[in-house]
Amino acid sequence: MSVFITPLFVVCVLLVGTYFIAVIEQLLRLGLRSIGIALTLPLANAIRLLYQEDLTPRGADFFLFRSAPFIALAVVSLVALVIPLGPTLIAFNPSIGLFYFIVLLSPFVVAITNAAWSQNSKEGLFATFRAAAYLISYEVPIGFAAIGPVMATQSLSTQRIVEVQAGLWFVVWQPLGLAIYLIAALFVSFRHPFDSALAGSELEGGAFAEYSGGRLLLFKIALAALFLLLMAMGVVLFFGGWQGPVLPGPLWFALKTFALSALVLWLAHFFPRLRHDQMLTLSWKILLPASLLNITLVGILTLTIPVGR
Amino acid sequence: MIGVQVFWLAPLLPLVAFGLLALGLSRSGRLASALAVLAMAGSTIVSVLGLVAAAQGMRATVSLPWLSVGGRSLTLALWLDPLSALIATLVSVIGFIVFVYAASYMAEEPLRGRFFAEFSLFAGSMLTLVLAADLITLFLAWELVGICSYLLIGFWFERDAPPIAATKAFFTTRLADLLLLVGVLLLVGTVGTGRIAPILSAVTGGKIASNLLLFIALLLFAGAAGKSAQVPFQGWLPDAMAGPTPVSAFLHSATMVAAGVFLVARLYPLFLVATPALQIIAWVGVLTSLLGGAAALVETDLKRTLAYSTMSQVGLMFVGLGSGSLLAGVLLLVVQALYKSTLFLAAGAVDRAVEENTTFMYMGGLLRRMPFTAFAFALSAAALAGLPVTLAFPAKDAILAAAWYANISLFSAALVASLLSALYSARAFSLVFLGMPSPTAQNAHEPKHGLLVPILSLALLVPLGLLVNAAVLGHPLSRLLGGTVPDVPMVTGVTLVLAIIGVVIGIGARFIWPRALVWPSLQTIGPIFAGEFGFKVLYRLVSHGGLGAVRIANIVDHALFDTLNSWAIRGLLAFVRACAEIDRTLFDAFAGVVVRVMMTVVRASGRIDLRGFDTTVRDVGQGILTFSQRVRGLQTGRIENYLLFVFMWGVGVLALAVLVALLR
Amino acid sequence: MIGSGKSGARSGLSSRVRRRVYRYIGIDGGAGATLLADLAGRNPYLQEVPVPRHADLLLIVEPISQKLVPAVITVARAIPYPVRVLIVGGTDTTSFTDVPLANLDALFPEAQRVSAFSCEQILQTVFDAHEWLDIHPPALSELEETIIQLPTARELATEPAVLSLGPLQAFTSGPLRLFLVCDGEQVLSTQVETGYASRGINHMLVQADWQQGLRLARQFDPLTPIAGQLVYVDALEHLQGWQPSIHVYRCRALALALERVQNTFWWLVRFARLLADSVLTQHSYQLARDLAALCSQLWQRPPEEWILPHHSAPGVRESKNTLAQLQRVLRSTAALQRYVERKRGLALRSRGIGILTVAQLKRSGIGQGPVYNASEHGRGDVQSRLVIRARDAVRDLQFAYDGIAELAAQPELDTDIQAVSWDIPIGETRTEVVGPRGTIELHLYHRERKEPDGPTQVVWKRPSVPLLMLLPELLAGQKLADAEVILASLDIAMVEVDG
Amino acid sequence: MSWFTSSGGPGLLPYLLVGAILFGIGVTGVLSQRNSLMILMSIEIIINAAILTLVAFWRFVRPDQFDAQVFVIIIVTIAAVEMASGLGLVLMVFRQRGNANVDEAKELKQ
Amino acid sequence: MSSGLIEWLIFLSLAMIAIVTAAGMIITMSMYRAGLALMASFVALAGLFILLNADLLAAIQVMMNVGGMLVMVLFMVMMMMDPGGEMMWGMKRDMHMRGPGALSMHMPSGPPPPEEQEGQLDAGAMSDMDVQETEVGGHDMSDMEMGSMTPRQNYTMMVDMAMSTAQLPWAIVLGVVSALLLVILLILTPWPLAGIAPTQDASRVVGELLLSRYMIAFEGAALLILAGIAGAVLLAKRERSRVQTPPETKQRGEQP
Repeated sequence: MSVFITPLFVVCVLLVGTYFIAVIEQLLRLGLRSIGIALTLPLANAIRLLYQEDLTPRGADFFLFRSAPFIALAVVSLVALVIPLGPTLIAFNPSIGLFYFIVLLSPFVVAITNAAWSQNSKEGLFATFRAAAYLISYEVPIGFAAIGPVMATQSLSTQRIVEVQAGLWFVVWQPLGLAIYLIAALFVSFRHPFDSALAGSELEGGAFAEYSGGRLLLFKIALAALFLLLMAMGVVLFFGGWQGPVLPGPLWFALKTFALSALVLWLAHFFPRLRHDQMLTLSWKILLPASLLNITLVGILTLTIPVGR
Repeated sequence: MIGVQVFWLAPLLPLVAFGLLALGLSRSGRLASALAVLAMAGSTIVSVLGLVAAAQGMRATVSLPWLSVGGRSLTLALWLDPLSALIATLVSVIGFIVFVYAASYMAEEPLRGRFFAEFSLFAGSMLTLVLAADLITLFLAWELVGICSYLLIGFWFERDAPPIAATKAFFTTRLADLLLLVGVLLLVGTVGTGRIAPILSAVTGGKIASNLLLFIALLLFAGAAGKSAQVPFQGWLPDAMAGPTPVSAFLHSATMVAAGVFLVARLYPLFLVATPALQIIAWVGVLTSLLGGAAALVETDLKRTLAYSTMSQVGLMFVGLGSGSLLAGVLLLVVQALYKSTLFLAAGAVDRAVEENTTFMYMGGLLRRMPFTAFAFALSAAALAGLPVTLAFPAKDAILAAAWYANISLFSAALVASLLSALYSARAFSLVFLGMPSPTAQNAHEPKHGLLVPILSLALLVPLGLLVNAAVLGHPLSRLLGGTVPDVPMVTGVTLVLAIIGVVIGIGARFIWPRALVWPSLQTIGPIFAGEFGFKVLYRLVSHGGLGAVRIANIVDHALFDTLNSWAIRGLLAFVRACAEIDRTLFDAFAGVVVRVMMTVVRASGRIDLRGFDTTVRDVGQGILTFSQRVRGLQTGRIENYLLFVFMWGVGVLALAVLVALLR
Repeated sequence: MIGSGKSGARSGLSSRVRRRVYRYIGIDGGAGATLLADLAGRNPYLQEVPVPRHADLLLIVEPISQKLVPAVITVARAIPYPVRVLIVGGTDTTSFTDVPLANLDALFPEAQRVSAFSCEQILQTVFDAHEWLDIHPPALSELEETIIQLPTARELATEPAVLSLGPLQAFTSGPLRLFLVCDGEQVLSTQVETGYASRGINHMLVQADWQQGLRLARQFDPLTPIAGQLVYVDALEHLQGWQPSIHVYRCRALALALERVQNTFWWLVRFARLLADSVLTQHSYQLARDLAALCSQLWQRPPEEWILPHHSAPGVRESKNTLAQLQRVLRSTAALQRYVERKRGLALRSRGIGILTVAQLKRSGIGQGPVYNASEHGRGDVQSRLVIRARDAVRDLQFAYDGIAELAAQPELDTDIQAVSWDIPIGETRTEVVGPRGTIELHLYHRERKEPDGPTQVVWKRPSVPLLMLLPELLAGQKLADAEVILASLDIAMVEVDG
Repeated sequence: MSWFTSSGGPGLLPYLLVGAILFGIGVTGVLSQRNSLMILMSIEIIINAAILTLVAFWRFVRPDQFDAQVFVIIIVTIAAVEMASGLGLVLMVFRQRGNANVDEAKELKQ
Repeated sequence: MSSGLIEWLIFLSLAMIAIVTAAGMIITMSMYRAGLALMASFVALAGLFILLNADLLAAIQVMMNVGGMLVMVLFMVMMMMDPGGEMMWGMKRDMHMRGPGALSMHMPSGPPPPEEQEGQLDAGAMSDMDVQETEVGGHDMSDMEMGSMTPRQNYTMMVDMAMSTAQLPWAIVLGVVSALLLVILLILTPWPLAGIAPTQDASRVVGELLLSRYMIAFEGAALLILAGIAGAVLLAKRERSRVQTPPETKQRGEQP
């Protein structure tokens, strides 16, 4: 029975999480003093979007245009399954959970590119190219950054990774990995400094330029959820997942996740939006070598000091 | 004793330095040179410690499993034993001094970061070679040394001469290394392990058939001859002067040419068992020595003269080794390293002094202008000549004595060789430093301290060696390496007399023919020796063989594959055309026949219902015509159609398989 | 954390929940750049969106020229149902008689209207209007095509992409249309199409008597009314041969400096929004708001009333408070300048792009103004333009601070001479005033009297024009994402160009 | 037949059939397509048919030995390389003549 | 409902998807759709792998191919001169996205109809066609309606848009034949079946195999990748695209 309940639970958690992500964003925009507005505004926005008509532009690739947000949502909810919320609270625990997680990131980009392509405009086309280029360029660093904990754990199962960190969180001795992971995560989820495929004003909104109403809302939810999930995976990989002294596991997990996402969003909002070629340079010339270095360091540490096992 | 634990650092430090430089530190030349010098200093200290430890009779081995694929496991192993410790010390000490020299010699070089990277790699690989406890390791280091020599000789690749010289050296040694590789593999294969100690014990234990052993020994010696420029592989050595002076200094003294001698010394028991090989070594050595000495006597270029002198000295070493005395050979190796590097460094200083000119005609009378250099040069030239001031004297003496014991004709030849060495060293000194100064030599002056200090220190090592050896410890080398230095008083006297005579003649000649670069008495035979003794063709072949091979490969590639392709396509076209032809002739004709016959029949039976026949006939004819059209259309010259044919063929094969399966 | 979005959201939580969110897209006919920049930060419930698809409220700032109408209709049709339209018409469009402007009320009869030019009124109208009528935008009429000369596919080896930005620009104040011919992400060539904001002022200034002339001069660039007015007044006084008192001079200079600073701030707000640099946005937005508040209550009478020919100037109001505020603004402006100079993140995006050499500028006849200074003193790239503007702002504020202190010290001597309606004497003059974008020059020729009496010929030398001419060679070879940044860094005012 | 079902589920043969059909489709694509990139993609289909067959054999013939999976991984890698270099080639062709259609590459004929 | 039955259902649906999408890739007109179809086919194959308890391979399949196909698609979109990929650059989508045109067009058979003097439209003219900008954003070539074209134009357009060569029928025949032969062969051959299911954790075993027994192959593959990268870069590298001088800008509202 729990086979059906846990996914449901996961999806609900996902929705709540996205709401909080939106709240954090509003807070960063409006300042801490207007917390009330920040709390209400996302809901108001959502309602507004639901009321709106959703248009399909002339000459759009009808099928792709309509299906794109649903693909995105489906991918996100599939990704969510392997996140261990508690000692037993995990919807789907394959032996290659982490690999599964990272693999499923690319179909999300497919959804974005579909959305961008199908709207039959040049802006959309540029957005398509950019999104695809980003896919290639961040998959490598994020994978390498995630390999660090795997090397320490010698297992790809997310649950196992969390269990190993009972004593010592990996962030303590893999800070570089964490940094790379977080940057790449912003990259993956098209977040602020890296959102030139979605919000570059030269592309008038890029991939979502033609979306309106409910589908736009779906896309926004999917994006926020993806970011949340990446942060959750970051907590799993580096911050010991649901491990914590007094409180129950899921609560710890939620706290860590939200704290991490708030921190990351806050740090990100200090930067202006990067240009696409700067993003690619960052990924290939900085993140990639850094992640290789990280792997080397972690390997040495794992072999010399038996942290991890 | 710390030397035992850390001796493996000796090769490692320069290699690490190389790694760092290669990783991009070589951007700033200053940093690069500092790093390289530091590394060499460190390895000097380490190897001296190791030598001390070895002198106290300690042995050590470190090994590092490399890869264990296919059952057999290869290990990289270093060990510390008297010979390796001695040579390692030699290499690192001379290396250190040469590095210091190079640091100021190359100061203006824009690319000296690269230079020092390669130079450290050179030193590191030589040290690895010396300390190798494993033939595989030794061979790897051997190849590394070859590569480095290539890189360093061709360092000024934008000039004309260096690249050719580098290619020549590379391919000549490569030719020899091929033989060496065969030998090593044979040895390892027969004995079953790469470790040197067990191999030697196996050899001395007579585990290997003697003729196979002889074969192996010859192969190994061929490799050694290649590295240390023995006949017939000596041609690359004089040309290698095209490289920067520190390179020649290092390469002639302690590293490259020493490698061959070292290899023979390292595996000496093996050669001892294979006696004929030993004799061959001796004769090759003496031949080389004579040729080199003679060539040095008529050479008009300072550095080339020194190069030929190296040839002759190394030849003498092989004489020593070949005539059964390990000690004599190694002794001369050590000493020659000391004074030969001094000579080269001094030569470099002289070149700088006379505006980068290396032929004698630009020199002369430098004695007053650069006395310190002259002193250093004189000291080491005397050693080269075999005058008794230096350690060189006992060394040569020992070699000659060994030759005397071995074979009288060998001894006489060696005697001539040593006389020659006395002659050319005196000649070189007098041509450079005595007599009338040439215009370029007018305003020559002492080099800057960065160059002078290393020269002098090395020069001082030369007589120091004698004291250390003879007076203080009394043949520590013999104690270190075991065995005794052969010593015959008569021979000693003869050698001394010959050396003095040679020097006197050499210096006197300068005053008899003050203008002559080559003594008139040698003018006639000069050309014979000046070149490469008729081996020119061989070297041309070898050195240009490299490029030639590539070109040939290209040609073959083009010829073979292009023709193949074109044939294939042409064949396909021909096939298609044939099809077309066939049906154009056969089918059409056939169709025509059929039609005509039918028409006659129809006409004949005009009464019968025309339409049925008519239509059928027209259909048949039409069908055949269209078919022939279709088949003619096959010959389109389009890729996809040919693809179609290919796949048709594949499907045919598949159908065949199905048939087979059905029949079974 | 500077509390933007306060003023709109004062009322309690309950009303907030009841209140609906509006996502508007603003169409700026040329006059409304400042207004829109201000409005975007006022109230979180009224959000600006870059894309019409995401909007549900269309905010049009008059005047809208005929040429802009198709674009307006396109945008209106792109907005998903339900669509609302709000027309902001502060300026008297009636006075522009020469070129027929768009009659928006005919286009959108159901639209709401705000006749004032202030954010408060707009917010009030938007939030209190409970009965919005649904808009049925008219069908697109026949549009004239623009033929672009493209590099052929041969010399590109790929397909050229023609990206058309505008005519509704976020990067210039006022509408401008750009055709960027891109090879991938690289701009190969640019074609500029102007004339979307033309109101024909140049024609009307001729045969306008001096009151109308003053009003038109104020309208000439709505973003810098004082500068326009001042240059015209100087011209008149020069023709008349009057010498205003030193006090008047000082007051005029003060007003001008403050206006310059204000323009810089609002430009900076737009620029920072373009870069999505939220820190810079909030900082500059707060500064702009504070300075605007300060200026509104600085003078005893608003400048356009006393900057008249041969008028005397009023003093400043309660000096202590103003001085303290000005001091604060000055300090945080200095902080802003440091931020702009030091911030690495900003430099990432703005350094080394859009470089203009002094020679280039000289060639196209630019010898002054912030862009020129940036090229002369700095590297001439976008960042140096930012820095130079910030420095100028600090300098101007310092100047204003000293001047106001002095004024406050002196007793005010406001003997108001009533301007008798005289006419423009025969003659010719050329005057110039340093505006926020460079020196504005006015040539007034007046040959013979006629009815209605106005100058024979009026020629404005406008700093934005040569910059616009420079644009194609500046953008060629730039990255697509940089093109807009460069364009914005030039701070071109299209109204000024089109006139 | 025992290789048609295994323990109730689909056995070896169904997978092999799917592989065969995919192979046929791939062949059709390779032969019919006009655009060289489409041809590359059809080749991808063929490769994947082969992979499917390989995995099916692994599962039903030697499930205890994982060599097949290693082969699959290497095949996928090599397919990727092939794709990359193929794209490079096509790009060259495209640069030389304005399009990447095979039926306009007739140099063999002339 | 037994697990075997469920497995059958899943298998059938996945196989259906894989085959149909693979066929669709060949059939469809739009390059992008073709790429997506191939992607879908790969993903379905991954599903089949999971059915065959090869989860690792499934994951690898998705990872390698989704990304790869995306790049592929981009290349196609970039360099398809034929309108199938060019639609973005200003052709009316409905022309081939809706109705019968959605399927790929074939080479028109038979000789081309005679030329008209006026208003003839060959490929060159077509590529000039999208030069004209008409409105903000989307583009429209209303004069390219299928109906409103002379036979000659229609023919040339068919030739330009044709996705398949003239030898399509041969290809289909060959494909079908080869598939049939394979099927027969498969049915005829007796396979040695092992009635056991895999037990170990694939990822671990495969990893160990890759680094022990197949290390040479592994290194070889790595080398191959390196070579591939280098070669691809070398082939695809192109000299900096020169930026030619911008065209004259026409300035309205400019009085002398």
